[in-house]
Amino acid sequence: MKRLLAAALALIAILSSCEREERRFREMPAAAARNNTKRLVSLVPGPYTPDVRVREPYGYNAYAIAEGKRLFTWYNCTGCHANGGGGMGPPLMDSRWIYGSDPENIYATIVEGRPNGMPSFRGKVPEYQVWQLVAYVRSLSGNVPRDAATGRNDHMQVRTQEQSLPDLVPEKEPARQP
Amino acid sequence: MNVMEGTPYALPGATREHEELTRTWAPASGLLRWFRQVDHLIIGRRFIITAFIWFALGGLLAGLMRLQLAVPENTVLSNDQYNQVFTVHGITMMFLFAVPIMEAMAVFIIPLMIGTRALAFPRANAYAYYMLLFGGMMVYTALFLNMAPDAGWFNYPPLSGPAFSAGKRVDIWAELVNFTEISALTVAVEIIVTIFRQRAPGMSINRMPLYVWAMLVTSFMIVFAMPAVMVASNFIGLDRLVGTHFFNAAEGGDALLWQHLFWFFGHPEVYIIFIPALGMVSSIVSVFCRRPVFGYTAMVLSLVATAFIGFGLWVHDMFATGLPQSGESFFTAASMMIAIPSGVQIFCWIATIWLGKPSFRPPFLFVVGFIAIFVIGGLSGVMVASVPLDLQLHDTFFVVAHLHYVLIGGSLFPLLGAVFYWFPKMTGRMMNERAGHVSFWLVFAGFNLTFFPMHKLGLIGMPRRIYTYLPETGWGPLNLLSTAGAGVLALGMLVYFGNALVSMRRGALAGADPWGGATLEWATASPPPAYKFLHLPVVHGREPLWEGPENAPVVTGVSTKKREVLITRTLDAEPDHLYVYPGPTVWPFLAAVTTGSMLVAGLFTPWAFAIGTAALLVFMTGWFWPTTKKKEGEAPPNEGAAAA
Amino acid sequence: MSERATIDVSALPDHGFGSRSVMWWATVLVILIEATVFVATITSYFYLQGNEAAWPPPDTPLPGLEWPTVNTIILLVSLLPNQFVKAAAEKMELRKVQIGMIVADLIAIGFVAVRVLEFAHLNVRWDSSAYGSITWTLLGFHTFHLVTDLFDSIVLTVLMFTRHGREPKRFVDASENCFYWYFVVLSWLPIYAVLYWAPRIL
Amino acid sequence: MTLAMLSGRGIQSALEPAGEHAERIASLWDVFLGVSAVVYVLVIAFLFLALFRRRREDSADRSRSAFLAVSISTVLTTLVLFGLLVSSIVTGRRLAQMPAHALSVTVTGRQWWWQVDYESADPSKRVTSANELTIPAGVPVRVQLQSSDVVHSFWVPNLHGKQDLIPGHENAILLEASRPGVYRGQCAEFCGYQHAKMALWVNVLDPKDYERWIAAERATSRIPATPEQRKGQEIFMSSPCPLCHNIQGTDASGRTGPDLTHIASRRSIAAATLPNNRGNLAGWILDPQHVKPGSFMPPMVLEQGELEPLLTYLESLR
Repeated sequence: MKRLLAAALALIAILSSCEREERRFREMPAAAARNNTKRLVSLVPGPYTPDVRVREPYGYNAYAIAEGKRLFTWYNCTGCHANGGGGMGPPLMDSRWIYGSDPENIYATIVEGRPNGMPSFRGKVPEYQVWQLVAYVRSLSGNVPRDAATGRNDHMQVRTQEQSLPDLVPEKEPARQP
Repeated sequence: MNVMEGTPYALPGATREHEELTRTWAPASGLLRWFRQVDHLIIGRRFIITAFIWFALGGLLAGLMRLQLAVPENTVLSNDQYNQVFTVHGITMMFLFAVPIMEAMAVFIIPLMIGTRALAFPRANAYAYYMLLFGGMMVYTALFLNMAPDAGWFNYPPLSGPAFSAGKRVDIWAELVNFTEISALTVAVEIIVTIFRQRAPGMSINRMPLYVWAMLVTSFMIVFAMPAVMVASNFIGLDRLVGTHFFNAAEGGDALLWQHLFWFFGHPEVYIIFIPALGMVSSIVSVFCRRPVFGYTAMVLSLVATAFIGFGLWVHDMFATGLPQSGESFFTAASMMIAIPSGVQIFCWIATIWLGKPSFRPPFLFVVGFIAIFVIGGLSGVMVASVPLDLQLHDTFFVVAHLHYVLIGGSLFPLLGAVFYWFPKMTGRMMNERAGHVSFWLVFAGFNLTFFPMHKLGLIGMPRRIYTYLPETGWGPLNLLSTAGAGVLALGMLVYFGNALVSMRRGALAGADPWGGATLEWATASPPPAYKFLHLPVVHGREPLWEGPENAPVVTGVSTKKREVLITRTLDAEPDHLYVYPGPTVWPFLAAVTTGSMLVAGLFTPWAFAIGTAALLVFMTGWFWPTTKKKEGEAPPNEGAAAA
Repeated sequence: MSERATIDVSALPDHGFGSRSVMWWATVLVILIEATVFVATITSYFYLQGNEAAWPPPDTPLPGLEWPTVNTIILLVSLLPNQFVKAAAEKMELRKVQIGMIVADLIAIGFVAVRVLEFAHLNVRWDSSAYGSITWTLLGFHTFHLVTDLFDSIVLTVLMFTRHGREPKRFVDASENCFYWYFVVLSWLPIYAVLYWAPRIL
Repeated sequence: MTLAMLSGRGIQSALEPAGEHAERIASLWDVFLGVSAVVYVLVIAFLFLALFRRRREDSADRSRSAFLAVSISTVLTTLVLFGLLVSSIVTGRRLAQMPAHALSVTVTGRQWWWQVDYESADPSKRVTSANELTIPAGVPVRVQLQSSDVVHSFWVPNLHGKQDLIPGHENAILLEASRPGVYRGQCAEFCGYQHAKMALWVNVLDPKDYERWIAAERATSRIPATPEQRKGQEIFMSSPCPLCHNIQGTDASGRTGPDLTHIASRRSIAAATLPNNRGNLAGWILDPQHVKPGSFMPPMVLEQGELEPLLTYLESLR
């Protein structure tokens, strides 16, 4: 029994570190796809349900989160959201989410855009990079495991590194319909 | 009858002493004995075997790299795997093999060679061993989990910093440095104290064997060099874990600070690996030419000079970083100057061979191979010491060739010779001579075939640490040759270690002194009993066993009922007092487990260090708490601070 | 052969103070290692300082001077009981050693308490600039080896009150512990100068 | 074998100097190599003599002559090393000389390509390019070296030794090519996943050709001339490409990837990894992670019929 438990724990440790440390350079075509192949119907009755095929592939992958951090600057997300503290756009490091903290919601926000300023990056950012951004954005509010979150960057420091940010419990979202 | 009968320093008919000493110095027994041993012969053997296991794994990784580079655009390894493999190869060979094996040989041999019954601080020695074991296990577990460090053994920031190395890979590097440096520093302290305070009466400092001198010098180098890399690794660890800015140029940090700290350790490191080998060569040359090494004083001064100059040339690895020119000239001069003491030693050995009667047994062959290879490495070292040449050669395969000529030629060859030479002392049996010859020629040919072409590859533009190259570079044929050579080299290593494994069980029985050695380790049985010497020897010269040991006095009056050792004075080795060392205990193992857990948990949270230190202090208290009324602890608590 | 000359060492003592003891040598080597760590860290401090136009960097206040100065005085005072214990230990006077060690431990505990205040008055975070990083690290290193040595001293003090306290070896240990405390105190002086005076003067 | 190995041929060789500095280093190399060869032969000859000399049964003590031999060898070693040191320092001094007037180019190391900026006092005459350094022959060129991410090292063996690009440090190296030609350089400091494929070409032109080239390079990109090219440009602009790449004279103004204004005139793509032709370009756009796994270029998923116009447009950017 004890041995079984130890083996199970070891396996979990192994699997989790594999997941965390993997470098997925060459994504499968589905994930690399341009996300403009499908159109969403703009009017959906009831609460919004985003159309998502892949469900948060990078929530525990350190490399992808770090890539997300790089892209956050490269694609000029910092222009509006600053370094997570918010500016023209809402802050991303607090526990308040206008459109929900689930990976799918953040994905939809990036791909679809949102009223009042958030542009749609549909077709501009490849699918897997959107997911990398999603993972990074979630890390800003302590929503990814700390051992996978990024450390400080190599620039002027504007805030504490993601690794050391406190975990924030997202505000209650409206219960979703099945 | 006892095993010591007939050895030169055993008084005949001392059966009662033999029996009492055997009981007093008995190794741990019982179910947990593996975790409780403290004897330097047992720990030393384990140390040696463990280091060679890491060596074999590091060698396998080297083989993988050679396969990947055999032809252009090869796909044996992906770039991500290659980066991990070359990094782990480097840290294995430098941190887990080279320094530990040199210390491990000393742990086994030095107390015998200076005629004492134990290494100073036997429990700390066990602790050091477990730290090496756990450190290596951590790295290879990480490699199998795809989380091995991948920023090179030199680990330059910013690449190794938090912004460019995601995950916990580089943190493994930083923790490994802590593991191995704690181990190395602990052993260095033990060796220095043993050499200074436990030499047989009469072995004044000018009569110490050259190998003992070499280990003394090396241990002092470790004491001064290793702290720099521990500081560096803690800096990078803090940068990655809690967001400090030591290497972030935007906040006042500096990537070059790393290079200075690292090479202040990294360059002496080469001599830390090389100087023990010089001692081994001196031992072997002297025994197989049947005469003392020519120029004892010159040899000792050369060792000391090498150590001093070794600290003055770290910038030699940074010529391309754009440092001021006057500084560079100084470091060029220092780097070239260090060739002089090395040259003196080579000349003295050749003179010894000239004056003596060489017999071509395998240990001696490895020494001859050492001279032939090491001189090439030394000469290419003079080339990379020149700033203008280094600007072309730096970070190319020329340097790969150079460093392997120096480290394999300068250290591994003497080491293989030394293992062959001391094998009977370790196991009681001889290694097979014929297989020894075969392995020598295979290793010698394979080595040159592997690494000589790399000189040329570097000159025609092949940089180091590349996972592949394009066909049009023209580097293909020489790389293929080099890979073929690696196959021969691997075969030679297989023959050598196969020979060792078989001989361990089936080799011819050796007897106390199979080679007709000159130094005291040959004055006890093979393998030596747990108490090492029935009566401690008294020596009157540098080659005690060649100077009529039967007529030399022996020491009596050391307790046979306590683990008592004779402490002698530092310079003239006159008896000073008697000191009791502790017996088997499990505390070092527990302390090492605690330290190891602390370092591994420290990959994830800085709090691990606070909690770990507290736990460690508790364990250290248990360690140093005196056990019984009669047997006493050996160390006051501040030893604990050292190990912590 | 039975006439072989022998050297009988059974009359030799079973301990030795100062440089005669193996422990003294180990302590010296440990001190050398730790001193090298401090030298490397202090060198890094000045290396980083050389890179910056202003030190501490702009908008960073100077570290508070009061508490470290108080602490330096406490540490210098602690040398008195320390020397008292060392002398008593070498004469193997148990009672004096016991009293002296308790006093020395209390002073050291006071020092650690003030050290907490020192950290609070560094006026910079470790992750705000390289200046903050090196300052925290240097003070952290010293605190680490202060705390471990304090713990060791307390353990040894307790030992002095047990039956083991009468063994000559304990007196050697007590003497070496005092020797090490000298290093803790003396290494603090350059660190104090670097951390609190270098930013003001240089 | 040894002799065969000493003759140099290669794509980027320190033994085939084509510039003043590389020539000086190569001559210094010849000196060191010659001296080393002599020393090695002497040492090994003495070793073999010592090993195999015929030993007569005489008891005469030869340690005096051995002492003499060792002393003489040591003195000789010292003298030879001193000679080498002097020759090295003399060469080093020459290499360090910086002329008062030199063309100025800034090379920035990026993971895993080179940004090349041709400086000019007139801002409108500055030119940004990538992975190819074009310089006139016989003219000293001062290359400023900087890095925007990790440590790289700039190394064109045929022209000069290497110099590191370190974030937060400004380094420079002086190139002076003696004759027109094409030389290859490569990053020489380990810099991550694609350290192996971070190379660049150095085109050395006749000074007159250089003037012509730089003038062409200063121009904005060509305006699409054919419908196919126009369609290609539309595809380019509506794709992710402009987020990272700059094409002078269009809306594409990304700064994180190589400048594509004159991409078609360059010799290679992906930092001297692939020859610049239509097939390679297509492969690179569709599956860059196959060519350079870990590089920051994402794969493009194009619809039917989008690839050809895109390639045509890129190939028109001469």
